[in-house]
Amino acid sequence: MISWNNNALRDVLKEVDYAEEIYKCIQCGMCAGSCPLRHHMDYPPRKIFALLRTGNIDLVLNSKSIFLCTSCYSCIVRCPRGIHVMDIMHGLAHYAIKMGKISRKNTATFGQEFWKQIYKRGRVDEKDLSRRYFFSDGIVQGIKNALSMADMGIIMLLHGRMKLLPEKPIKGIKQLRIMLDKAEQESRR
Amino acid sequence: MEKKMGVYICTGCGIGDAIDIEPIKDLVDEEFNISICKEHPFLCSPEGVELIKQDIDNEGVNTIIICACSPRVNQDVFFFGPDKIVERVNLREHVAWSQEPKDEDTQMLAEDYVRMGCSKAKDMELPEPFKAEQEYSKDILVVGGGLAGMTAALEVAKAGYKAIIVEKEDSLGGFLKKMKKRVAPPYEDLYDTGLEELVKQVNDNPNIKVYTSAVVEKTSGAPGLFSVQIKTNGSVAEEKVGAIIQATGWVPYDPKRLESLGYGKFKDVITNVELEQMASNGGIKRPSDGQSPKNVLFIQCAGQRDSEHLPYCSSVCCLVTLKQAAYIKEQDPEAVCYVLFKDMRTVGQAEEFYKKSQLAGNIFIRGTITQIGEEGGKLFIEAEDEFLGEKIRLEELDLVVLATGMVPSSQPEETPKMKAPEGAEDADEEGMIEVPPDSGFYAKPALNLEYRQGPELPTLRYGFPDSHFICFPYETRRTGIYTAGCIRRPMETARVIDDATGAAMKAIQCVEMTEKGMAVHPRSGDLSYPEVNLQRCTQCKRCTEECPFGAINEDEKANPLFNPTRCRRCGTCMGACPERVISFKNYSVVMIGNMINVINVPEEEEEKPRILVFVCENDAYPAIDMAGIKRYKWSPYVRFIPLRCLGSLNLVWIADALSRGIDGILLLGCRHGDDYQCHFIKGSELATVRLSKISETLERLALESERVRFEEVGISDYWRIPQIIEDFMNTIEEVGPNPYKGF
Amino acid sequence: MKYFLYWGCSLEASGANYLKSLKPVCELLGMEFEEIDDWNCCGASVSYAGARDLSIRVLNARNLALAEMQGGYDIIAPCSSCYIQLIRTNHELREDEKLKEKVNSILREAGLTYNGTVNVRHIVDVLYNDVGIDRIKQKVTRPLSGLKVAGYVGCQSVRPYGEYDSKERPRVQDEILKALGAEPVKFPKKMQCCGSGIFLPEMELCMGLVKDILEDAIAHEAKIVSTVCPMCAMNLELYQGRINQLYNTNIQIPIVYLTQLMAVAFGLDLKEGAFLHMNYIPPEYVIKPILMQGGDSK
Amino acid sequence: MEATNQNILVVGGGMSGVTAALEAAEAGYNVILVEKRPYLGGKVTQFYHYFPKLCPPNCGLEINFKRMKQNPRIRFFTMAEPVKISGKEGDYDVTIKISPRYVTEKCTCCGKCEEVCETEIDNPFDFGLSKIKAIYLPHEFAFPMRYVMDPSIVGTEEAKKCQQACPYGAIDLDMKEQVFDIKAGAIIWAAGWEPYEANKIEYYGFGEYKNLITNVMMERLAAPNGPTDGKILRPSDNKEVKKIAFVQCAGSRDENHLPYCSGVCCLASLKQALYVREKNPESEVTIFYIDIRALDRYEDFFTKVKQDEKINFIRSKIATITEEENTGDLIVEGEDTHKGEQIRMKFDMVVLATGLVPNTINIEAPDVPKDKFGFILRDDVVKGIYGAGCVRRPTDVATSVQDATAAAIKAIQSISRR
Repeated sequence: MISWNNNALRDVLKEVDYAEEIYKCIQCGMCAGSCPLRHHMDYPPRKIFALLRTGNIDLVLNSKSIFLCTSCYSCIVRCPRGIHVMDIMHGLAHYAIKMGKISRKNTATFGQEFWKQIYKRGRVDEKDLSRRYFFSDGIVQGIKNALSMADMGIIMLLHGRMKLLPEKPIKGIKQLRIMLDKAEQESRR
Repeated sequence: MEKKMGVYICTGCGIGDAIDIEPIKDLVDEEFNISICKEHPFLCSPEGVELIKQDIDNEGVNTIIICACSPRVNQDVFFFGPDKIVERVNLREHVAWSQEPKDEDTQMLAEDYVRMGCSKAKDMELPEPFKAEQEYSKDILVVGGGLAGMTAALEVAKAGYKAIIVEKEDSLGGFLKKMKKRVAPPYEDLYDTGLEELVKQVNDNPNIKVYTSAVVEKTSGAPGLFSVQIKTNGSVAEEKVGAIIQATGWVPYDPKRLESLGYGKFKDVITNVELEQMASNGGIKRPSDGQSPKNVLFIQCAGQRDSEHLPYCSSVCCLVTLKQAAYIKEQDPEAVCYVLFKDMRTVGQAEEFYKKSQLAGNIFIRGTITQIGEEGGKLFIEAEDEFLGEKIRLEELDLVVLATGMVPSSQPEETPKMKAPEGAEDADEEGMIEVPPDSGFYAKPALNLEYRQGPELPTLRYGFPDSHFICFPYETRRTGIYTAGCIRRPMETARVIDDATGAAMKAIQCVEMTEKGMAVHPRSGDLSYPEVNLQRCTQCKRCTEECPFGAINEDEKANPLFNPTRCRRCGTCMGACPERVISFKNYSVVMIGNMINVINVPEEEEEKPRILVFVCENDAYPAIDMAGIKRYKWSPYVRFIPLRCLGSLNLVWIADALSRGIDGILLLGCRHGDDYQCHFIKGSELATVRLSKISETLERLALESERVRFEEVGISDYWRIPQIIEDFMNTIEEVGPNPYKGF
Repeated sequence: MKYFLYWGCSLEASGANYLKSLKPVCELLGMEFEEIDDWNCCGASVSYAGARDLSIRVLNARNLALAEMQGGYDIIAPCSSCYIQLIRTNHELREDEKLKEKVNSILREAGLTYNGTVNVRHIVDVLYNDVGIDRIKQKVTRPLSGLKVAGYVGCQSVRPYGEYDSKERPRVQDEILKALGAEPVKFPKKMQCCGSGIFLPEMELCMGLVKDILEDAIAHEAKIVSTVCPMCAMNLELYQGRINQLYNTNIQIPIVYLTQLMAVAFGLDLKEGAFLHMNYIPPEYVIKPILMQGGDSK
Repeated sequence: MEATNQNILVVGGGMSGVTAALEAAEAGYNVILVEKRPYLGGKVTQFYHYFPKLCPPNCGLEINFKRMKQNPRIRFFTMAEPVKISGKEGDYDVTIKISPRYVTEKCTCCGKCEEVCETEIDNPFDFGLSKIKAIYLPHEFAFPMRYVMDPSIVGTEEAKKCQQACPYGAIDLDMKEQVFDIKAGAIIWAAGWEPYEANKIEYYGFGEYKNLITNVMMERLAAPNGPTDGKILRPSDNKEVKKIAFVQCAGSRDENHLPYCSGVCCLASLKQALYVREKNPESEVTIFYIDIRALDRYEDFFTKVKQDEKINFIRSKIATITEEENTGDLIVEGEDTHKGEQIRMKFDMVVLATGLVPNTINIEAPDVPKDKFGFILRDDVVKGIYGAGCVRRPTDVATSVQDATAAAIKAIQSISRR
């Protein structure tokens, strides 16, 4: 039995970009039908929206579906109501991380590390990114992770597809950070 | 009129290749004494037509028998003025294109068709339009002064005719008076009802007369000649009108029957009608404490789409709920509306309004309610949510609105009863049975027609006096009386306006045609009408009972009283009459009988059976034409006789034909039953009923019942024609030749 | 024909063979490139974990503003992820005046402003519409006759802003392949996502996607897969061994960039022009026999 | 043609146009009707049956044509369309263009020309599902009953051969396009609708898969005068269809295509489901839908169809359709939103329930209010030009006829106001 919680959605509407569009959803199922990882989701996107409307936010934030978006844009392109399904899923994942509800740790970590790279340098250093991603659980696990992927790394290296020199920050990194900080503040308005 | 007949035979389109013309010319002369008989290789060409015109001018020919293509084509080409009789003999589709050329049987077939055509032309008279002695009225009575009624009256008036509105309440407006706003195309917003402006327009229009607090007490007469008694404020006024529009609207479904949804049990469970009234009278408040509601639940299909209540969809309730949710948001932008629905039915451009309502933050839940209750002064419900696939519970509801449906004002609260016919199985202890909806005695009083078949319009299921026809939505079973608006079917206001406008069109068209003595749909323009020889009438009442349009009244001695302006000219009365006293100038029992009589019936030894096929000219006849166009082949032993409607089939023709030695009789008519296709409603059904009584005749003649058969043929069933004929031919072959041959 | 080439972060690393082959090919076709000075990352497809939408728009708006300031040529983004982030931002800033105002107020912190005058193009778009099939054909000296190629499009190069091609049934890449003399095969998974940015963290799930794509290509007789995105290329190529382990399959098909095939067809050196040696699964085994037919195997 | 502004011009000779013309003419007004096709009756001539009665459209058309044949107040032109309208209520000048038919009124429909003609063209009446001779009778019930020559053979030997074969001199190969002006006091625009182009819904692959058809094509498959003589066989191999799916809202209720609901597709699919069940008794039908929109008493029809256990309803907007190459079967995928499960089902044939696009006023003409989708609005401000039928809203036949009847009195008012 799902009980309605009328006010719980307020924060979501503030914290998740495009969240107001969930009201437009007619529950047709096109989003899930078009989603590459639909078979691995606990709730299809449209059901995420239906749950949001009930105000049962925790059910949604604990769902793994919100972390399984490959950003293929199919749902956005096809949604008959023009809902930014993908962006809402992204926004929910962002909000879940913020609320400490991380149902897919790897993806959350990888994404956060990715963003940190940008914030740090303005660009992403793939090598550094994977190192940080592998070692996000500490050194022991990191070595395990890295070893499990070592074959890949070696292949890449051998084929000249790994940049050896570390990426330097862009010249305007300071201003970029100011801008990103400001953007984040603005987002919360 | 002194007839001068001329027969013209076309030899084009393969006719000349299929048959010999000379023997036909001979028989025309010898058997019918028609001296003018000409052939032309291309009769529909200007030269061919000129040939005929010359005979008209020089020889005084006024009755023209065209032996060529189907009468369905070239009507304009072979039209020689309203004072000429034209009879068409179909030698193309029914002979040349469907039979073996130059075959003896084909020749006999063609000759019989020419004989039948000549005989028919001989018996036909030019119809003279009916003109009543009384003066015709072209005014239109509109019963009901709501949106539909006012619109109809205004449209009538704007077209230059006078309209009279009879409204039972003390002011115009109907349900519009209760409404706050209207939802309408282009569905971008809510719109004012426009009531005041509409009422003003009606009141200001010199062509419209309004009776309020008034009811129609009695309507007598017929189109063009109606006399209406209007009871108003204690007095009775009388108006003469030409046609009537019934726009008496709808009533809300009785919410007391919705106790399972909490109505009557919880104060804050109200109907959409009650909410609408609250909204237009100062604001929406919780009945229990007068507070403005914060959380409102709308329950869609409150009774609709439910076999226990209203099995149909009320079509407007989805839109109404969206509208009312907008009222609530307008009153309190923080309020939340929930809509529990089965299917959202915002068709057409109204989908936009649904989207708009979603965007306003209203929450739509697909599902079914399982429980409703009260807790701490607030309502709660439990439901199966089909989107979530789970049970849900909504609490803290201030107001629950039941989106109830529309019931036509014609639907009686309780089904009326009538005396059961003898032997009726479903009769109750008092010998009564329920009146069926398609009876004139079913609907609630509104028109009080002085009609033998009942005071009100027959209805379809659920009491809607709507048309049964898809192509002819204004068709009713009482000529000159049209319905408009929600009495026909539940519809939104925009459609009501369109519908009433269309009804206005039909009404003025009816008065115009009636004045000219013409029939209205479906034999539009027909000038013939039934005439009765009362001296020979036995008062058997069959004609008055069977007329599908209630056109015939009865006097106290049960003599039929014909109302030609109510008549649709189907000839059902003619078919019903055992005394053969009803006839049209150009269509009669004798005329068809004589056509049967001229068919050459060969001796038994010749082994050439003869089958007579009575064909509905509206559907089966075109189907046979199409079969010909497709060059399908069928037996040369059949002879088609088109009838206006199988309802005009008189059993005497069957008896006559059989006693002449004709081996079998086939009837091709429209589908009957629930989805009947007969343009005259009951024609094909009546034909089958009559056929069931033919056994007596057959017994008397000691003939097999297989010799007579009815087949349903739709217009698109042309591909079945050869098979139907072949099957019947096989049956007749099994039964053997008619022993009456040669008598 | 002067453009900004915005190659992004991957094309210097995992997608290096893309950039390396693209440059000589485009040069041969008469295109001139300039780099956007001090460009930053587009945010790709996983930044949402750390940032809101506005931050990502700002990231891209900075690049657009820099390009506008630097001459305003059309920006070519060979990486589909870069492409979609840039074109999306551009699209939204052009459509939504309020957003533009907001973003500009942030850009102003760095003395920048963006007026919406720059166009963002995918390399495929430019090759097809600016260069044109005829010109490409003219440059072909070693037609890839009989080479059955699965032209894999994936997602972000056409969805949802790829107005140069159909969003659901794209054909432009195949047209270019045809111009090279190759035979593009029809395979329904042409548009199925490879897992994109979350491949690494969701490897087990995404390997299934890649397996489906590659099996589909192979079932439709493709001998090689061509891509126009470094992410697609890596996901399709690098994990074939693991997929075979996991699913007990035997998939092995070379994955190349469209530009590599162009380099081959244009007669450039297989190593120094097409950089085929940088691919993990050697495409030479498939390509060389084709070239031998034409009497050329340099 | 008398130049009088007492005429009502009706544009479109489908159900709405024919009705509007008849209603006005029978009330005593002169009507000129122009129809783009070579025959009257419009789209419904191609339909097998109407819902909910499952009766043939020709039945009503026959009555209407009969009314027309004997009514001297109506003049009609086929292969004709307006190209320009100017003026105002009560006084319009309209330029009409008539395309050459190459067959004159002398045609008796004897069929000799067709016998000698060898060239075949895609049969427009069957939406290209069949071929027809390049000189042809559009269909058995065509009114006027007259042949028409496809312009593609004009100027060829083939055309001359046809001409020589005609015993009645009815073929005129020198026929030219005619343009002339008429006057009218009011105009009824009843140009009907076109099916939404299914190939625009790219994720379904219409045009690519043979066994993926549209609902209008389904009407032809079911019609006895259709390409399969009324048998429901699938196009790829003429196999009897046993497992069939209907995909509702194929383009409708979709902001990427037609944001509005097309109003009739649910009912059309319910009807077509019955076609299949009746003609192929072993068949199984699945209807994929979002909401079933069977308004008012049409609910009874829905109830009736639901009773057939072999007709399944699955709530899902189908996301993709792919073809199984060796069999031509189609695989549909989507989410069953009732059960919350991903579905993947195989069918012999799939029908896209495509929507209605209005043939709105698209020529130089005085301004007429329209909504944002191009549907013509009827308000009391702009008078003189009135939309009727599906140019006003996507709707069923009965409502179109009602609406056309209403348009007729509006037009009459425009004339009598003068």
